[in-house]
Amino acid sequence: MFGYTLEEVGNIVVMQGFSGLSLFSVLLLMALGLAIIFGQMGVINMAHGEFMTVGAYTTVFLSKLAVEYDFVKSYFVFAIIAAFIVAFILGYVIEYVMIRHLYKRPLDTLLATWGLSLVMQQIFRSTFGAKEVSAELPEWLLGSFQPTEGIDIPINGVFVMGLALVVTVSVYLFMFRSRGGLRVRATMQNRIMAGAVGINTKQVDRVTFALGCGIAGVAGAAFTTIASTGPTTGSLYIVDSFMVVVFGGAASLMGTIASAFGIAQAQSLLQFFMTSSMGKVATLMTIVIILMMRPEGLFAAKVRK
Amino acid sequence: MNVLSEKVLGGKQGALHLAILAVLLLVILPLCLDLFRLGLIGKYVTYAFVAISLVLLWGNGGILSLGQGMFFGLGGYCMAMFLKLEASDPISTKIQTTPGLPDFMDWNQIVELPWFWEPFKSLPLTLLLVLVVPVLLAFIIGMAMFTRRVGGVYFSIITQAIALILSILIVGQQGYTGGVNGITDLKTLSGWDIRTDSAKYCLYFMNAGLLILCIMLSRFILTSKFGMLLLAMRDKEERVRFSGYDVARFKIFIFCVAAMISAIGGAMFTLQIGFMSPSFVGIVPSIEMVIFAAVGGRMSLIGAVYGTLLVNFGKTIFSETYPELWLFLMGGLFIAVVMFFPDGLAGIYEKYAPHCSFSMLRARWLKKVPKVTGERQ
Amino acid sequence: MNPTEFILTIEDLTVSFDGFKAVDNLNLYIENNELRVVIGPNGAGKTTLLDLICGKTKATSGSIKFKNTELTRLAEHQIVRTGVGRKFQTPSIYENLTVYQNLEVSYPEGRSVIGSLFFTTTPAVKERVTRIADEIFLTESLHQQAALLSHGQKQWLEIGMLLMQDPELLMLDEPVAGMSAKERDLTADLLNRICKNRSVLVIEHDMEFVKKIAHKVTVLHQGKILAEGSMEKIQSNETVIDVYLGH
Amino acid sequence: MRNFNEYCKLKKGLAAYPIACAMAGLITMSQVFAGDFPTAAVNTTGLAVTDSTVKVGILHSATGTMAISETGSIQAEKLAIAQINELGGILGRKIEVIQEDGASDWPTFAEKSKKLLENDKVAAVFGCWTSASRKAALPVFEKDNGLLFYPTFYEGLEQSKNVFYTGQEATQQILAGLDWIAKEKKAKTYYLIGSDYIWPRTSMKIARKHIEQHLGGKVVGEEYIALGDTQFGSVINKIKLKKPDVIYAAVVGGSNVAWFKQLNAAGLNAKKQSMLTISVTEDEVLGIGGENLEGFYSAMKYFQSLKNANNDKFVADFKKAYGEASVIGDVTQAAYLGPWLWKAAVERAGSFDVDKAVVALPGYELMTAPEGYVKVDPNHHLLSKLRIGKWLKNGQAEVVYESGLIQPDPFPKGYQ
Repeated sequence: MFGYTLEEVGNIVVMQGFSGLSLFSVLLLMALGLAIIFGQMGVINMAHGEFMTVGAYTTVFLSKLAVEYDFVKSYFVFAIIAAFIVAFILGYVIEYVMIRHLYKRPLDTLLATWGLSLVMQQIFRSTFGAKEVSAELPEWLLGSFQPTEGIDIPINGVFVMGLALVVTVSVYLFMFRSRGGLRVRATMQNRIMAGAVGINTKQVDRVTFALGCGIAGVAGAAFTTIASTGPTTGSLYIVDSFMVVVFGGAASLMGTIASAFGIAQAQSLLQFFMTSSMGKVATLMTIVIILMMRPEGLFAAKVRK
Repeated sequence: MNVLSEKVLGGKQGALHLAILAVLLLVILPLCLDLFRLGLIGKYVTYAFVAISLVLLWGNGGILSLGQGMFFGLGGYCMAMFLKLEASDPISTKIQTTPGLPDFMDWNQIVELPWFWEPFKSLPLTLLLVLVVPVLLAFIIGMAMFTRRVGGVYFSIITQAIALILSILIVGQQGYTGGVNGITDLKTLSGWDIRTDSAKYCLYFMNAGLLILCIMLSRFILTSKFGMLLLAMRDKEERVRFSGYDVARFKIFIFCVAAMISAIGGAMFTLQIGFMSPSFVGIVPSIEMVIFAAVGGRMSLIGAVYGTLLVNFGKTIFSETYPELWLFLMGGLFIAVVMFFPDGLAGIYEKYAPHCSFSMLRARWLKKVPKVTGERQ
Repeated sequence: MNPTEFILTIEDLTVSFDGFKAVDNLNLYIENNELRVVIGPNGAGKTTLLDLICGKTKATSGSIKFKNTELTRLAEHQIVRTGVGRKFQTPSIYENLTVYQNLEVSYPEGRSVIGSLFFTTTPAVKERVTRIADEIFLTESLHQQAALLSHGQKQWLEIGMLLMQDPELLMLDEPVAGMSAKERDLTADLLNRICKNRSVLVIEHDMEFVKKIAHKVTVLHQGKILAEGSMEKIQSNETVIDVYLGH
Repeated sequence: MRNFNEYCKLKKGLAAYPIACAMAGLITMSQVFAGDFPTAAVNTTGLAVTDSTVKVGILHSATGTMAISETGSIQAEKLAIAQINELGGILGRKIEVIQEDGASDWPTFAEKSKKLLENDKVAAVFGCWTSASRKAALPVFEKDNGLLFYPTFYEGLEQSKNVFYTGQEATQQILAGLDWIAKEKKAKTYYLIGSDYIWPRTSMKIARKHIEQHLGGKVVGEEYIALGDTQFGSVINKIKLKKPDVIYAAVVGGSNVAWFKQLNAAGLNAKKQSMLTISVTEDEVLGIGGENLEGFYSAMKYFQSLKNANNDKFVADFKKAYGEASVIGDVTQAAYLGPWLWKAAVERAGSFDVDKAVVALPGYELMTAPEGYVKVDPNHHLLSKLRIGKWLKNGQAEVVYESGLIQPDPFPKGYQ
């Protein structure tokens, strides 16, 4: 078969399937936060990528500490939590200072948050320097394990997958199984009513936005295992994130998951058979065309206005 | 006939502000500035074309396109392709494996001119394509989106994605496009050396003149019933539709006009700066252009021009003295404008220059900040 | 009977949203110069019915004939051009334009892109605008910004914008909502006046108002027609009372 | 200062670089006085030269995506200029620097070079990093007859009267490296991978020709990744399928980091897979992390770990100026040469005029270069050696091979 033994082909199929999956979990992590902010609140947060970077830098910073007081083995867990907290707080503040004044003007949030992303990038640059930095990874995150000879499963890939799973599940539980989530959904669907039944909608907005940012932070932390961190790292992810959310049908969490999966598989396959950059173009093209035919996205229910 | 002129100039007010702008661009600046600075202004003015197009599209139409850079870029590339072909005549490219080809093609082992380069051997055809290519793209995008009622945020995000696709394509297909480097080292326009000082002056005035014309064209559109409908669509699209108008067509049309205006800017950019690069097609420039319009005032044609000039001048000055601060300033400015002055400079002027005799004085005196009303009465 | 006598003929009309039938196999006939009022409890499908007629929502099955032209296949603006005008539940006018401009924009000429570019306000247009403005009691505030109008005036303005188009079928969704008693009376007169040379389809809750204007009343319930006839007949109809008192 | 150069020439071959450096100290006493070179005589083209000062420009990206790479060059150029000033400047004139920010945006590079040349009338510009920025600025330098010293190793295919290329052009960096790895690893099959722009593509073109025609090897795959892309899963799988003896890589920027991390994570570390890259210097290693690179090879003309007196001094000075943590990559060193070469040019010409300086420089031999002896070729590139560095966990490279002096050949016959 193409001059390769069946076993080789088999191995590749396995590993290819896996790289598809890990891309899927990367996209999912990127998009989840946005799905909440954009999907639920309708805020176009162009600084989403920068919140990821915040998480990444937090991790890097902690790793420096870890090396100093050597707890390299265990620090990564703390790093993720820290990343969440830092990004969460930052998001909370940003919402208070900026976003809340713009809820009625979605297009303007887009522009304002883009300005915000510029500022944040420069802050990163002047605090952490222009050069890309990398987190010191614990041994257990490096290398790969081999079920059989010829198959390597990257451990960091598995890790990111696991994380994506955890985050997704907890987001789901929060949104659909907790009072907090109920408040959020209530507020987003009918602000006035929610207010009338005694929900502090302003507070809900703030927490929801901060939550989205926090998740972005976690994503950022996770990405330090895959790529490095620089002031402009965030801008690499922003468009992809939006594509995933919009493609999935902004309001639906299921949609986000599904579209992340679809896009990931498509891209990793296309990139296997085409050159990498053309693969990316092809993927984006497909998304855009589908979106033109089905603007409301894949999973938007037909509703009676 | 004078009805028409009235429309084009946008009433007494409009005429005055247009005149001030014209004097500023065509007389004062050329007199005050040395050729280098004037060249910079020329470059900014090419961006102003895009800003104007955004006033039509976004300010009045409520359609925020984050892909205007595409059209600017396409216009620029069409022009650049012509100039490149002229620059790479067999003699000056004799060092190559296949002389007569643009250098970057030669580097990518391309031995004959790709078919889509052929038309750019003739100037008239090129000038036509400078307008047609972007408009065609705009038409296709518009058709696909507006007839399916893709609007608001979704339109913005999709146009952004398309801009991204286009830039990856241009970079990826460097054999045909010059890749990241873009199309560089352009020398002459059918024999006329565009790098000489005299040529630079010439192009500057041509550029400024074209800008004024584009403003007039936009004025004409905005003061017509079409303009009123644009506003109406922005506020109550449904109502317009149920007043018997085919909303999609109107949107497609204005999108195409905007694309065309941006493309003119792009072409003029190529002529003045002497090259075109994919860094204009991508997302960042597209959004920056929106800033320019926002700062000047998304509703005001002339405001947008001043906005563009000011922001870019600031950019140049600042990045010369302290580059670090620049991004803070740019970002901060953008946040501030969006949050506190949604109508930009024009809005501020509106607010603080109440009765117009005084405001005329101000305008004449400051050579700045225009007035919006009067453009649409 | 032969549908061509009717200006609007709706037969077996059904629309369902994910299985839920908002309008269920509905038949409705409206005559020339008739003023028909559709009433019914919330969620009966009244607004959906208007949406279906003016093309805002596409029917799942069935037919809507407006003087022998099948509307279900047409786009909204085409339906309007055949002569159907529709007013929305919440007044939808152009807040940033003046009353004058609001009316002028609605003038049924220069509807194509090019047309609108070269459209010039002829004396005829001016005359029409002032006449309509007078009809809808807005002559004084003709050059006021629409945003500054009272709720009732906004309702009138929207009606005026429809009159500018001079439609043969005029559909009004709760035209007197949020109006003072006085304004309601004026509106009643207005409707009685304008249905002289056109048919009017009104959705309304206010029974007093309905009494004043209705030639014939249709009661919708759960997407089906519950009863149809003169106001008196309806008011004495047992089932209708049941539905309204809801037991 | 000229006598200093002559002194070096005398000492050449005696491996007396340390003394030469020590001399640099002495020279400061036997100051050259501006008086010996009246401004009117040394500056006939209206450059920004006074009796006591001369203005030069530094044009790199201090902001934007390229700032990552270009900061090192800025530091090196400033260091060299400071040192020259300590030695009494050029023709008795102190060098004043005007720094401009290219902001990682090619058109800005053109705009700023215009400003430096037309407004500030600088006598020379040290700058540009990416080919794109150089291509954008080049026409300006040719039109205004400016003088540019360009530090980056690049694709070649260019030669301008107004530019001196202090980095290596493609053939210098590629050919010897491939020869070495072919012999060392008995490599037959190669997988070429690079970022998607002109430099990697041209380099790979040359590499492929060399592999197929001169090494009798086989290229089993050629891959280009969009700039900034960080997803390599599929690419790595392709490589695993092809099992090349050697991966030949020219991936840059953020992608670079992701590339190595994911390669390692996929089990393709130096133990299983040998790789020669032409795009990794000590600067990149900071981001990639030594553990991900350990055992892979880089082909460069300079590594921080080079052992010679010049380099020891250079590294010491650099760390003194910019902190112990700072690292020095190939381009940083090349950038450091710029001011010294310009100094030599001016002094040999006895004039700041670009035309005179440009003709004076070719043939000049620089003895004090950290990389060791370099000579300026008539084609404005440098004769230099190629070194293969094997990366260690600590982010430094162990030099395992050093070629002889290689003649620069920007338009290589048989490779186009």
